[in-house]
Amino acid sequence: MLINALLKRTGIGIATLLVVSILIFIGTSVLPGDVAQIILGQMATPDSLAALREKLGLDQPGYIRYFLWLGDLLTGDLGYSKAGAGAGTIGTPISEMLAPRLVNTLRLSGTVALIAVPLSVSLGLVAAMYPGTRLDRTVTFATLSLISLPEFLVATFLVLILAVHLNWLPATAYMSGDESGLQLIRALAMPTLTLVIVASSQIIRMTRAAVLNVMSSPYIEMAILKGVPRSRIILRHALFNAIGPIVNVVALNLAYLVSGIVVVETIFAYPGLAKLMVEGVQTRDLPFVQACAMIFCATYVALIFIADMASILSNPRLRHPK
Amino acid sequence: MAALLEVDRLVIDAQTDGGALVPIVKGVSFDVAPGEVVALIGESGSGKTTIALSALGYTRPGLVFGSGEVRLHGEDVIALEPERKRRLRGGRVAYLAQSAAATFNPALTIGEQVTESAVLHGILTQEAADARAV
Amino acid sequence: MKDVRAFQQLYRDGKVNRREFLTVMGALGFSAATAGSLLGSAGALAATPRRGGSVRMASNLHGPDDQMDPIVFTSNIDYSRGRATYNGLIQIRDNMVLAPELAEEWSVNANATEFTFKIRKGVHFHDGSTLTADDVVWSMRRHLGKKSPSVIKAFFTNVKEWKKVDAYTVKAILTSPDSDLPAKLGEKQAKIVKKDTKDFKKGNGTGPFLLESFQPGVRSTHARNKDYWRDGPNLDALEMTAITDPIARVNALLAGDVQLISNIDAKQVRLVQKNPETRLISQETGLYGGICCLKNTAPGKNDDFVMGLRLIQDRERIVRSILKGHGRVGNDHPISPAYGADHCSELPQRKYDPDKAKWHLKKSGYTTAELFVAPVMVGIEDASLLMQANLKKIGFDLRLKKVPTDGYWGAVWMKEPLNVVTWNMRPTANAMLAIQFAPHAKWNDTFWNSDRMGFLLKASLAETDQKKRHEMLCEMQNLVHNESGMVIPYHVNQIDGTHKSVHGIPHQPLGALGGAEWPEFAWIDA
Amino acid sequence: MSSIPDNPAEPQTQESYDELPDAPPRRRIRFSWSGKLGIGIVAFWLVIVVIGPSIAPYDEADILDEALFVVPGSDNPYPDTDFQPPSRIVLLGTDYLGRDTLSRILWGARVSIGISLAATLIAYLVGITLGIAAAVGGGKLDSGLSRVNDAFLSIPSIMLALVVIAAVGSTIPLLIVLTGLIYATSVFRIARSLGLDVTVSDFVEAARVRGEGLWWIITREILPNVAMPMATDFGLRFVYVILFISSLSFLGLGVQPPTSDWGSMVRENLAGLSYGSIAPLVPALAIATLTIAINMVVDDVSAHAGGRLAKRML
Repeated sequence: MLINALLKRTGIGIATLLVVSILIFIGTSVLPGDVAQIILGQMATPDSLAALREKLGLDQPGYIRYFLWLGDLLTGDLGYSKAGAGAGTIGTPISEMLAPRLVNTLRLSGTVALIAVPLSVSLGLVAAMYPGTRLDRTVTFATLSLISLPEFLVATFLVLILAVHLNWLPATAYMSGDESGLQLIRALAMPTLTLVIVASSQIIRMTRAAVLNVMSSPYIEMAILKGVPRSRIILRHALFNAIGPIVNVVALNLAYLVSGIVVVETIFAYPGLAKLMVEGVQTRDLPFVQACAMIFCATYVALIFIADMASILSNPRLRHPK
Repeated sequence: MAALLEVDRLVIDAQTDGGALVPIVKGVSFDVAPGEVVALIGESGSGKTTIALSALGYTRPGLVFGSGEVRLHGEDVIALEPERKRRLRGGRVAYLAQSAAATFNPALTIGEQVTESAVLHGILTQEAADARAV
Repeated sequence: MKDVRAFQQLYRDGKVNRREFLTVMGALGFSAATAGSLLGSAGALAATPRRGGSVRMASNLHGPDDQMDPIVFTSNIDYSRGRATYNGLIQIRDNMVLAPELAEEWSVNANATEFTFKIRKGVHFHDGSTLTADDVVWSMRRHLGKKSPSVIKAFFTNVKEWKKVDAYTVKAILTSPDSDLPAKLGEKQAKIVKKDTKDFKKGNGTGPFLLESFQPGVRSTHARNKDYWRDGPNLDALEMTAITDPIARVNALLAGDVQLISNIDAKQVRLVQKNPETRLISQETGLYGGICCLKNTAPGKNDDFVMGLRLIQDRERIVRSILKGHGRVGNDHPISPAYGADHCSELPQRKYDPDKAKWHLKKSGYTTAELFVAPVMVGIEDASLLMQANLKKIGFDLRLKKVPTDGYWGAVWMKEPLNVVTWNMRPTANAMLAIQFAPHAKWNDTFWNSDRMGFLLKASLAETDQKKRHEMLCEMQNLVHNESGMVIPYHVNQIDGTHKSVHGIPHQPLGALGGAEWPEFAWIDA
Repeated sequence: MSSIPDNPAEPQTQESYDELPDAPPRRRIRFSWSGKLGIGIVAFWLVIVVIGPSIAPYDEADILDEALFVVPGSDNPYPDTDFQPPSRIVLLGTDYLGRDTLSRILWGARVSIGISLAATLIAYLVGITLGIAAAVGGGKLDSGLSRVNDAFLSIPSIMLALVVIAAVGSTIPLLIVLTGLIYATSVFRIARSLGLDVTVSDFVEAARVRGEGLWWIITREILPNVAMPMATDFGLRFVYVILFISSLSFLGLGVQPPTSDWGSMVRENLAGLSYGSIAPLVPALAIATLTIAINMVVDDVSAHAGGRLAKRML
């Protein structure tokens, strides 16, 4: 039973990735101006464009480039970016460019997850345990206010207060790669803080909603009538049923922390993947954008996969469907 | 002989949209002696379950005890403080819902849920309970 | 005299800009010439440079397309990296003075069609090999020919050939006279690389710094070149990155994360000025923001329409409230006073005149138009919004179409009838006018083809009599000012910032941070 | 933040009181004090949407004249007009270009709420139609639609927008459609999972047995039962759209100037934060009030829906 579900979802994941690869390719090829145009910028001339295009191998038809790329991808070769190649003949291996960025991204999102998830799940639980109380209302109000603040406002606020005025932390999470423990913490502090604020609100809201929803079900009433203690009701009876939706929100937030934090990475000049991808789009570095996008989609698929598995395992009824 | 359960002029109110209280159980009184079987009969929604549940000092969300008492062995279960209520429930009084299926938690094994109550109230050890359950 | 000295200090520290300095000197009763020389000596005031230390520089733009191949350098960070890694034949120093670099000396024949360069001996590339004429010829030839991807190949269209005379002498043979060639060789793309270089990311140059690491779109690190062929550099190490968000960039400087930043937004200058830890560098340049009205299509081909747009520009206010004084009113031609003697001061300044504008627009018959805007330079969006508001007052409906910067040069510029444009300062007035207004030139972005203009461009290059030459340049500026499709409301200063401990940033106007000439000369006090 | 898609709710039917005997009869939604406050605020903004421009002291594009700001007795005829503090001339101060913040808020309400509303509606139209179709149709149709939907969901929405806008430029209609479609993917998921729940429910079975037509079942049985939780989701979705558009404006892809939308207003005035100007805070506050208000209402509605389907909402 479990094996089947596992296989089924794996298949689904792969299918999704294939669809994505096609979407990405079409998407990136409708962009006005190609990498040659962007490299030469205002100074481009038809001849120099043609010359550079030839150098960069942009003169092949689209579908050929797609299959070549897909092939390479399957053999684990992400191909070469035009980065730094200029009119030279040697570009940069994309894997080489992505590796450090990926590390940075995982570092940041990992830290955020470690702080945000336990914090917000427990806050959500507390809110759900005492619905309607002042505590609950405070949590709800706070989360709503934070949800409604644009990221860049939160970020800029923190920078002005903590970095420019108090001078406690650096204004930019600039990573030179050789930071020691403390420097690393200082560098990560700001974006982490921002993202914890951004990510938590949703998980809190979700946990609260999910648990509350379970709390209103007959078997919880039964548990009460069986004289089960409140703590046990929440943690054993309610939380287990709520796990499904909660892990899903967590998963989606993690996916977002990997791919969606362009704004934060820009404001803190944090060399992560999301910003790199945007720059990739803006510089029409197609192989590069495609690689990034595939990474993001893979992350998403993987996370959702884990989430689904978790909710299946957490729930006997899904474990053994009627 | 002393009644096991005495329901005395029990009033249970429901809160309306306006927040005003509307009594849905209007001063019910009856006694139940040990070994005696009492049946409440009435159309759906007339408040049978509501009255029954009051024997555990419990009302559904949206309902509140208005006045009157529900005495078990002479002590008012409505007035009990939470911890005592908890001991009472499943300890001395058990509730059997009409649609039993709905009252089982999909996330837990039936076994655990059947034995849970007895174990929690220290009536049986988990092992003994499991043995009894099957 | 004391206050003069004090003022020179202020100028050196970037507290006052060139214009302010000259005005004050004028007020103190100095002649323009004297003031100029005082200005020149101001740079020399700097205490003797201190050796050692390192700085971190944050530029305004970077990305996966960062380059180490000089001929395709397009962004400030490319220029700075190039300056640290490579040398050119000729270097442009403060106030546009040409200085020998890898070319010890150069000479030109009578009619300016043949230049001879003596290459410096004993110069080594970072890989240890010795610089010879072959490297120079190979590097310079990369700018020639239709197939060249060089960004500045238009400068060298009249170069027939680069010839090696002997191991340390090269000749440039021209098809038409060009007295500006040496200045053009000072451009940031005209750097000398090792012959037959394939992988430019290694940055094998002769420059003051070795390229330690280079991650496009992330950072690069540079270490002092111990056997640099001349004294210098002062710093032991450089680190170059970019912070693309203007607010974040300034905050990084204020918080001390970085010691140098380029391209400060006018909205932010006061923060840097009033902060005791930081210093503002506001360098007057020829850099301008303007509007291209294509002359080969409506509405631009209608002269009254263009004139209307020119007269509705509230130039004073743009400089006052949008640029916060860090710029200069434009006169609808690119040759700002930063071009020195080449600037035509005789030409009367065009002023904001809604009534005349209304009259011209009415005469043109247009009541509405659409302008494509991208944030291609400081203040251009704001200036467009101001123009839009002012046009509304005289009953003309200008619609703004905002498009992203990426792809702008390919998809909008020289294609949409009305679009915004910016041009960097060029080493000479002639080069600037030629690149944008020579008849049928590749980047004649208003499609205004004037034979007279073409004639003057050629003639002025051959003209050796300075007075006649100036008259020609003046006439050309007048033509652009009145007949072309260009609207140039303002020139903006190059505004950069440093930590107060950083000194020796050159005052060269051809780009950010002293025309990117800073790496070799910057130094920090303990 | 805004660009997080919805959680894939696993189909899992769950009895509630209705199926139990002695269930308290379904009552009309009872609004708590916060719910009522929420309704009040939302109503207020809707009024502004209608009359905003007509009560605005200035035009949203007006760059105010320097003469207005001359300090009596000062010799400076050209004072700064940007980031001015609130005063009798400009009740909420001026923005980075010297425009009246109040006026721009009043005008902006129309664009911000208008765009978000339109986009959200599109998201729902598309999302629900396809979602229900997938749920009812099942089989190939379902898996096909789901794969494509997953694919779109897995692509970072910012990137999606970046590419499309770079390709066709940014106009308000495009912004609406684009955002609508991006969020349709999330709605699709909710609609589908809800649809699945309902299609297996007894009353649909009954309808089938009664031999009702597919259309009848969808319109009379499924949609009504999906409506309430969808409505509950609507609130947050709406806010995400506002925020999403604001983060687009961060990348320079927002609405066309001088049109003002709240999100972009926060962005374009961010520099003022350093000068202690309230220009970026006012629009942020506007967004916040709307968000909180809408969700206060939402909370009451979902509480009424037994919160049972709230689990599908982020």
